[in-house]
Amino acid sequence: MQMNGDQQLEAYRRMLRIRRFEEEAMRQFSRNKIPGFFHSSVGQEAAIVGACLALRDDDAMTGTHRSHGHPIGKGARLDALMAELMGKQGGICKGRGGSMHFADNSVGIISESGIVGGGIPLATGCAFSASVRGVDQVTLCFFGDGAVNEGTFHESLNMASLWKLPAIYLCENNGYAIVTSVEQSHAQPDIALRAAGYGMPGVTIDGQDVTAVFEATAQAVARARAGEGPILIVANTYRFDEHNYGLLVPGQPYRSVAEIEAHKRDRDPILLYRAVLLEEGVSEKTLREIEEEVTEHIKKAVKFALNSPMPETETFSDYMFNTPI
Amino acid sequence: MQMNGDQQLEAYRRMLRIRRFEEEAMRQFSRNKIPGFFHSSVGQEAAIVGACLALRDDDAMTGTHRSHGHPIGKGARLDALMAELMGKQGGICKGRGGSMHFADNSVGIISESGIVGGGIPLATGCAFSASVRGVDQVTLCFFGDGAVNEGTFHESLNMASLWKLPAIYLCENNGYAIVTSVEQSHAQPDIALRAAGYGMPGVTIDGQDVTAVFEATAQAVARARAGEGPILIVANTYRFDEHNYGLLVPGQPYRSVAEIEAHKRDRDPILLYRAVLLEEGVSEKTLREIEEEVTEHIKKAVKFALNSPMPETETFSDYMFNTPI
Amino acid sequence: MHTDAQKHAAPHGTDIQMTYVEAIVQAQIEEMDRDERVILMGEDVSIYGRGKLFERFGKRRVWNMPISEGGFTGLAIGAAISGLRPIVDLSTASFVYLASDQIINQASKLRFMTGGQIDIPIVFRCFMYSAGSMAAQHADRPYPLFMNVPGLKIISPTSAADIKGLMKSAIRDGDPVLVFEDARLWSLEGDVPTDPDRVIPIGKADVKREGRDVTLVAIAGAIRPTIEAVDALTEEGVSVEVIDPRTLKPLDHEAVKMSVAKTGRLVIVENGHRVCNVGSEIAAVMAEEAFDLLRRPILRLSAPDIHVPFSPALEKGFFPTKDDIAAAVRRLL
Amino acid sequence: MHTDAQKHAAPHGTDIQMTYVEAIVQAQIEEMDRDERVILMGEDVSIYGRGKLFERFGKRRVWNMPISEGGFTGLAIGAAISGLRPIVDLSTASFVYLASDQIINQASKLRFMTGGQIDIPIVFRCFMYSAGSMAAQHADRPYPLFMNVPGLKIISPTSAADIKGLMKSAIRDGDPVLVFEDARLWSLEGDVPTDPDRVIPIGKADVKREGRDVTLVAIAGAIRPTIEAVDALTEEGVSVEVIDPRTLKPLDHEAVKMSVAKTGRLVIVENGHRVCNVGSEIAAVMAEEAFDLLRRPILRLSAPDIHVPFSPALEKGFFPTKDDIAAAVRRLL
Ligand SMILES: Cc1ncc(C[n+]2csc(CCOP(=O)(O)OP(=O)(O)O)c2C)c(N)n1
Ligand SMILES: Cc1ncc(C[n+]2csc(CCOP(=O)(O)OP(=O)(O)O)c2C)c(N)n1
Ligand SMILES: [Mg+2]
Ligand SMILES: [Mg+2]
Repeated sequence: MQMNGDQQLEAYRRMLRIRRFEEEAMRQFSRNKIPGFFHSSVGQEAAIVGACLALRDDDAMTGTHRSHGHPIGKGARLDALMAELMGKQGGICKGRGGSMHFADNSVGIISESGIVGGGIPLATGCAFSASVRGVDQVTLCFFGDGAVNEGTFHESLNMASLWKLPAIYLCENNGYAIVTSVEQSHAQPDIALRAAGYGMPGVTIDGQDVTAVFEATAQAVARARAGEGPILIVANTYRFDEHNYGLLVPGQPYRSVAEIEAHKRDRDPILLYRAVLLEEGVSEKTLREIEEEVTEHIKKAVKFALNSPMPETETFSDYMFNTPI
Repeated sequence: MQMNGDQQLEAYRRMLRIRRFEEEAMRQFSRNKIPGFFHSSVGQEAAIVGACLALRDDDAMTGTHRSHGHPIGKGARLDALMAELMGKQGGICKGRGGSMHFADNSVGIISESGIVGGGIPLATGCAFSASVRGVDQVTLCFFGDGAVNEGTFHESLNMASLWKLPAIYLCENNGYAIVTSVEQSHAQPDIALRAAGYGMPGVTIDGQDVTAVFEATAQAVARARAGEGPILIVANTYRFDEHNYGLLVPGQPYRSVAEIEAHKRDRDPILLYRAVLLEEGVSEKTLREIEEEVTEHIKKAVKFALNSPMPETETFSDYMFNTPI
Repeated sequence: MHTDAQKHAAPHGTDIQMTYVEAIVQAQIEEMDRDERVILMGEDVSIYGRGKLFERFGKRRVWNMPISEGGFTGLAIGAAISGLRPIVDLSTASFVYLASDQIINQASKLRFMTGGQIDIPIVFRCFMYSAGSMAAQHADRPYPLFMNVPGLKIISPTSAADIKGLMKSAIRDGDPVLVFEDARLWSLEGDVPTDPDRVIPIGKADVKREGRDVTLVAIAGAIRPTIEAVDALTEEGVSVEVIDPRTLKPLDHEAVKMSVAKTGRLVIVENGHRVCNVGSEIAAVMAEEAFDLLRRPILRLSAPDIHVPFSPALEKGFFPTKDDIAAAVRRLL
Repeated sequence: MHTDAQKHAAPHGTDIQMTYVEAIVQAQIEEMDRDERVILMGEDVSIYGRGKLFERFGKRRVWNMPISEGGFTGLAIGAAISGLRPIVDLSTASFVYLASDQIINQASKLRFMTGGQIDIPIVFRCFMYSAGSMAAQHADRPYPLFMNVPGLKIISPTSAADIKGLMKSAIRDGDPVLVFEDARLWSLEGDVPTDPDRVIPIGKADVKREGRDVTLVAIAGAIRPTIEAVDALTEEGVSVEVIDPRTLKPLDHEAVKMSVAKTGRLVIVENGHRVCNVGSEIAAVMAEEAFDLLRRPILRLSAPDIHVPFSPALEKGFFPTKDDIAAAVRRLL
């Protein structure tokens, strides 16, 4: 299962959207236009986009506290996302969710959880629902390496495999949970090996290679859609920014500047893929056009967001209930 | 590591103590002398006693809701246990804990948890404490096959293996959690395979063979005491009685009468071991003496329990606090 | 007692006698008949209600779960967001803590946090033991903990008819509803409407006895000793009004106020532990909003701030008894 | 500001200025110095308090945990039963639900359930965000949930001196103690005794302002707008007495009663959600035990029964403000 030409360009476009969205949002954050915690997905674009592109539009998804990339990867409109970051009424969650909870249901996202590991059972339930209702929807569940140690991971993967649910568990393994490395927190740092305990396949892939991510996920999706059950995909990736914007880590550095620089230089998923596309004969002009288009898109999103009004104080209880008493 | 002659007789004695204790207690239960839930360990004596005998007296332990066998296996006095079942002030927990929470701290039990899976982190913490304090105590952690699916199992085994804690995880796999079989609830019914996900060894043994259980546990204890870390031992066993005394299961039986009868006939750990001892040259007379001694012991325990007073109403708040405010 | 066949045969609009626990099962049968999106999940639920639901709906609608309370609660929430309407059986209320992160951080919050993009129609059932020596790890009555959480509705009805009607409302509701059943009520018999469309709205209290002298609010299982006490008091010539909130969240404070307007005296009885329980909330609201109606202090009876003991000797007087309740009422006269 | 060296050099019996968060760290340093059984565990705690504890005590005393809140809380409880005295850092209070089964079913119950055979000397710390757009999954103030649980002690001090003295008491206590820190107080500066033996007993309220007209009970972070409101009211000639319980469980009801005996008027302010919170409990106890002292209804201010919104525009007026508090006091005059 390989990407066709359109998909390849779309992969490039969406990775770039994530990158530029984050960069612009961090700029807005530093200007105090965005409050709260801010976790950037920069560096992890390929793991996100490769997986999302392997889905159908009507497939479902859950994300994490590092939540900006997921909806963009799935194809969400950027304006409502940027407005959400600013806490505006025009935000995708009407300003109620914010940075860590960037769910766009119109592209199939049922939630992004600020609670680490909290979304894994929800994704499993979404796949369970598809299975019970007899529809062929697949659910893609993102989580980080740190989340693997939560009980929800264990309980969910067992149920998914037991009932052969159409779920793809995609671990964005960026090597760290805040300042704690995988080696310092996982007795078995080879996370894919955990799958065997649930009788399901587990694979490790290069998460900086959008093609590899797409292909592994597409295969998993086909398998899941055919009723053959879930899979655990560990995409090795790297976060280029600090855990959250502005975090100052005292004491001994938990990762070296050299390590970070090497990743930025040699393992930038966007630079890597740009080179691949050129190699495969895509013209520099085509790529430039995409780049400009993305820049435009982001500009518009920021404008929309800045112009969107703040929620009215009287509306503070809106959206609590479907069935108010 | 093999049992010596004394240990062999002690193994027989303790298994028999559990069996006769349970039988007598069920009699008392049916006479309304014992309230609450009652989970019998009959059939699972070898898995308990084999493991306990591999410990030193000052080693620690945690048990489960099926809690009567564990303290007896570790050498606890029966009178205070029987009194506890009856809710008496002379009970090991002063009548506050009862059947599911049969902890005798004097033999190293830090708790038996009525919450399935709840004791696994506690045992891990006990091993953690030994490790931090630099003492060579080992902790044995009992739990059932059903508990394996709780998040606490996952989180605990990871930490234990990560820090090479002196903990032995002993799964009494009796094939069922109430009416749900391992096959119906575990995506990977071979529970020992889960250990690999935590980078620790996992073994499956015949839990009806007290010698096999002792040897596997003794090896694990030596390893743990030497600082080489934890292990997961899955002891395949069988519960002869219903999940809890008096439980009526409607609808289709979840296990057949034939299955139960076959286990009672061919896989009774006490009958099996009696035959082994005779074969190895222990005299019928020696075994008879043990049997009579156990019968006496139980009789005395019942007498003690029946004569022990109920707690005084005014004492209802006793034992809540070490440091009352 | 009627047979199952008779119960089903009964024409709409009539009543039939059944126990509280039969009424819960009946409510689920009717709602599962009505709406195929309603499914049941929990540990060993295939044998629940004497296996009736499993027999009728089979394993695509009735799911035995692994012992993974946190996980399967989250799974059910995900399913609720995605087109199903799960009833999650959490069994003993003491196990609810294992699912509390999912109930609170996800179920109660996600509709709000997504700006209304999703709905979470889900019911969480659990039962509270407060008798029979279940000991502290199986005898929790943790409804007060969930009272403080926005976004949840909580019911704890006390009669067969009420549990049927409110359980049906809970299943039809578009938001998370917690059902706390007092196991002491399971065997209670009562007349129950057979009409499958008779529901009781969430949020409405019921006056279980009318009276003039004192208002007694009884929460959940405390209704049993309360009614006994009221019977005794009536013989003494004391007229007590008994209010059963039925729904704990949101509480029907107006019903209590109306009664206090008449009596000026209020006693609240519950089996929850004393601190920050439903009685605290009712008393606090009355001390603010009905202060001028009150002629005497508000009295609260509850379990003490001590864990539930195993020993029957200690358990016996642990929860408010008929005598405790009668004495409290007399103190206010 | 003093340097660390100066703080340590200060002779016993004197005070020194530090922030609330520095005082917490200082309390832990002193207690970990005093008793080597005291250890600290939690996620990324090596960087907590600017890494001070990790630098001083190293990795055998300061443990970075995997993201396994339920598991490591249970691990700490097991360690507490077996000779250590852990301080468990649960970080944001919204994560406490993941550990609640272990805190409630094990830590709060096991001493009682074993008939006193074991002790569980353990401290659970967490902090509550109620500003800064953390959104609902990071802005819980769940102390009311734990109020209902027997066997737990709960503190939520509001000044640097109080957190130091009470944190030390918590660490020395032989039972489980929960510490709910309001993150809004972290930056607050105050004089703090340097004497490592100065502790503040659990269970004693503090009168933060003396007054005659109205009693204001302020819980946790609500102290800040409360003091602002009182300053404004004082200028208007209204004399307000401010009581800070400091310990939430057990509550010091006597202190409130003494004040109400003087003022006859009571307002309770907190940032917890409205239903079944600490204010409910205090109001209920007063409506029972101080009814005859009360001249006016008891007023409660709190967060509404709605989740905390992300948007700064909505978050701004979400918690009781200075103006809300002043207005409530005026209503009672
Ligand atoms: C239940 C819970 N525990 C702790 C946190 C605090 N926290 C936020 S992100 C994070 C690290 C997560 O690591 P990982 O899963 O690897 O994701 P990454 O941040 O690397 O993308 C932690 C501990 C949380 N949000 N939820
Ligand atoms: C957290 C929790 N969930 C559910 C229960 C109810 N329960 C009691 S025993 C049991 C089955 C346990 O099965 P297993 O671990 O295999 O132990 P066994 O009973 O077979 O010895 C269940 C579900 C419980 N006590 N605690
Ligand atoms: Mg990570
Ligand atoms: Mg079992």
